[in-house]
Amino acid sequence: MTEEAASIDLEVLRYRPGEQARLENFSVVVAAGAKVLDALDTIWATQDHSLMFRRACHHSSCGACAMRINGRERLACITAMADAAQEHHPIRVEPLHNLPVVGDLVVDVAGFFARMTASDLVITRTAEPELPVSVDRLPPPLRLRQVVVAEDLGRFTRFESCIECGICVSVCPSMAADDGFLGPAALAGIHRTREATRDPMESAHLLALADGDGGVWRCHSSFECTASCPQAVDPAGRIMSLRGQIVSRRWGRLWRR
Amino acid sequence: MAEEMASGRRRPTRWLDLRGRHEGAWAYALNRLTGIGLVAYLYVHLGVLSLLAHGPSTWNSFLATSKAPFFTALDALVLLGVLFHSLNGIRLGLTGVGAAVRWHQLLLRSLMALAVVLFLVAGLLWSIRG
Amino acid sequence: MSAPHVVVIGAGSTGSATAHDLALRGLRVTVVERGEVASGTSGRNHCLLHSGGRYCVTDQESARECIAEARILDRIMPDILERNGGLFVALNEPDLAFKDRFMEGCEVCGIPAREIPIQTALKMEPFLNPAALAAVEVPDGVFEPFHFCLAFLATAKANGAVVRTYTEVMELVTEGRTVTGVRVRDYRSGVSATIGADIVVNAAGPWAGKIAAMAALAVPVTPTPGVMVTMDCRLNNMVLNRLNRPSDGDIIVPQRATSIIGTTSWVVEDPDRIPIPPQHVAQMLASGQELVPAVGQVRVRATVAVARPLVTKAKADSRDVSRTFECFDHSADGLEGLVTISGGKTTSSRAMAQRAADVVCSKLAVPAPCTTQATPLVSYRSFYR
Amino acid sequence: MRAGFGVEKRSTLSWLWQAATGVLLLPLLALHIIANHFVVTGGERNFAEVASYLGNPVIKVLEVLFLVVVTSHAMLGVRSILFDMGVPRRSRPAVSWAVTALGVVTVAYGIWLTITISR
Repeated sequence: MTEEAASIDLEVLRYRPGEQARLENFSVVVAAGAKVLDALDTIWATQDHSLMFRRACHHSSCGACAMRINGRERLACITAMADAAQEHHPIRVEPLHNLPVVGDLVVDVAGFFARMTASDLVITRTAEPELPVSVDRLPPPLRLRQVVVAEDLGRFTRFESCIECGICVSVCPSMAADDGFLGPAALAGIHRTREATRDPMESAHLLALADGDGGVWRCHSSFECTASCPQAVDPAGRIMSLRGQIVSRRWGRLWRR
Repeated sequence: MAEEMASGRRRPTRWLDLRGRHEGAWAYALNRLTGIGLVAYLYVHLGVLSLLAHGPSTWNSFLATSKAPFFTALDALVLLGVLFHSLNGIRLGLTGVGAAVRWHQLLLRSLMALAVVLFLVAGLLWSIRG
Repeated sequence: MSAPHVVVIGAGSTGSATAHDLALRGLRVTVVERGEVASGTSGRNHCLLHSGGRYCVTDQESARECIAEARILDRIMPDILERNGGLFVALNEPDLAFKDRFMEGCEVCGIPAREIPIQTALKMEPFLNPAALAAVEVPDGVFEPFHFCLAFLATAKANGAVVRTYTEVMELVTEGRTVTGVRVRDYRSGVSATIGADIVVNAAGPWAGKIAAMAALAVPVTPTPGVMVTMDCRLNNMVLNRLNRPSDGDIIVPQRATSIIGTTSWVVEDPDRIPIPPQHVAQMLASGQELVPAVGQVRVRATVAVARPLVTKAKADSRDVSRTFECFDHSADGLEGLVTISGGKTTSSRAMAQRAADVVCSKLAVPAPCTTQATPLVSYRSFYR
Repeated sequence: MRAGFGVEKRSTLSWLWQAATGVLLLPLLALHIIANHFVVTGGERNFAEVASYLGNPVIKVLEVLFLVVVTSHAMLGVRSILFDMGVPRRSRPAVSWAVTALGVVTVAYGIWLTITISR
């Protein structure tokens, strides 16, 4: 690949409530190494201020720019234009599924955030004895060094890996079908909160929520959330783990009766 | 479509849209399709068995027609559906209570391989049984 | 009589905090923002919650402001901060020579700083350059800029403020020599409308000059971009700084699963179009490796260039411009009803908001005092409702 | 009540039932298929063979058990799909009743058929 800037074509879903959705074509000159979000920023700045899309941090920690790129849910800020252009021509950019579209690529995350609130997930927590998420991505020699970190880190805190981007909500087949479903992120949040909380009432309430009508039993085990999560949160694994906790608790109750 | 986008209303058939999805979603959709197919087959099967209530001659003459290749193909299809649905069900049951979650992909692939083997064995038995 | 109405232009950290402050004082507030919350400079932030250590030698006014504000933010938004502290690390003799001045500066500014044995530092930061000579710990922290702004705005909304995103200011509406509102284009509906205001607060960051220009005014705000390089994994627990005067590529801020190396500094005309100079990226990676050699072994996840709104004083070199903020009441320029608040950094945005709201309230003869330093913010999640 | 997400669980036991019937189906279905279609000449039992097969009381019990289990698994599955297809929450009890009724009718018919044939 050259260092030269190149012109790349995109088709972006344009939509306003009450109107027909359509794909609009844009050609944009971006630098080598540019991300899809850079291209949208450039379109916005040079061609069309009415293009609506969410963006903030541009480095994958805020979760605002989750969208479907070539039919797959991704964070636009870390999806390379060059890669996306090789997959599909022109690069297709659409909003997330399973959330109301406010305009163009912007989805209304109110219902999603309400679910996250129900999960009681606080974004800061005590650090675990390894640096989260990055652990799988570290090259092996660095991972060895990581073991040392295990000692004496009780005082450190970490932001949760979950950036509340909504990708798991968009890919989830159960979410597509059932709007009472809490969804992968919130259920993973419940699992996380239960790991962290020392309040037995809180813990019991959250397990009851996970066992409720909108809870873990609505999941159909497609594992799409885990496969698509940009932050390696593993919502499906956490949902399954919650099921295990629920089943063992019920089993225990059965015999105590 | 526009109205659906604005309301974020769920599309009940979206689980069938597998573009960009991973194998787990394929397994989910196939599980559902085979499930629907097998329920339909259950009633067809029960309907056919009602011929038994009409006495030996009705049943035995039906048996003669059921040897046609069309019915054999249908049987093979049902067997494929049964194998997929039950072996995938093993995966769902295991992962669904928190077991083998980490190996769910390997599990799926192994079980699918087993389904193919069982299907071939069944075919072999079928053909040598005469 | 209903409360005066203030329009705040910009939903970055300054505008968000200003809206919160004004709403808390009982004013009616409307925030207009042309994109998403924090879609400009504030979002593309280095995420550093300054203890003030970075400025304790070169700019003690800033340093004092930082430590005071960091402590306030710790009280009002504890849930969305990582308070893991920061290390200032000496890698060579000149760094080591700077240490005494640094410790003295911290003491003068009231920043708790203590030197820790290098072995301890390496235990806390296993990827730190093992050849480091000395390490000083200060109470730096990390925030996530999007949630930072959302939390201020969510609280403002809870107190009655209206936030209109995807709504761009096209012109300032004036009657004689008084700004009486803004003409906006709402991109959701495609409709243009006028929003009346008793006072308009220009909190447009590096775009403040463009807003002021709508009223044929000039504000001394210079868009000064910096480049940040985000690595594909997190290599540090705490903020890692070079123990020396602030310069290019001397700080690595951890953020969730990443580490962000920053930053450079130059000046541009148009903050909407900032090319990323490849040599700046190379420079970040090179100096990042001096602090954390492992930087050379992991991939880059993202590179970002974004314009800071620096309030220029007489000096020319952008690095020497003061990091503190200014609030301009344009009645001094002969135009009533417009206040510009600019400069500063995210850590100081609450203090900036207090200054702007003080100016607004004194102009409107609203006696309410600022209470933001003691008012915990509501959850950022309640912004979207 | 937080953000409107309740903890009521009208349908949460259904997953466990689905799994339990699924597990039971594995041996029962294998028996049913092998006994009726693989160990038999020609792949189908003629009328006399069917009658004698079902005349065995153990087989009769197992086949009826199979019928009950397969029907409940099927009805739970149908109900789950209907729920996913957007049956509103307040209509769900009606759907549950409907599939239960269908299941009962199906099983009753099957038992009647079994008795009729083996008589």
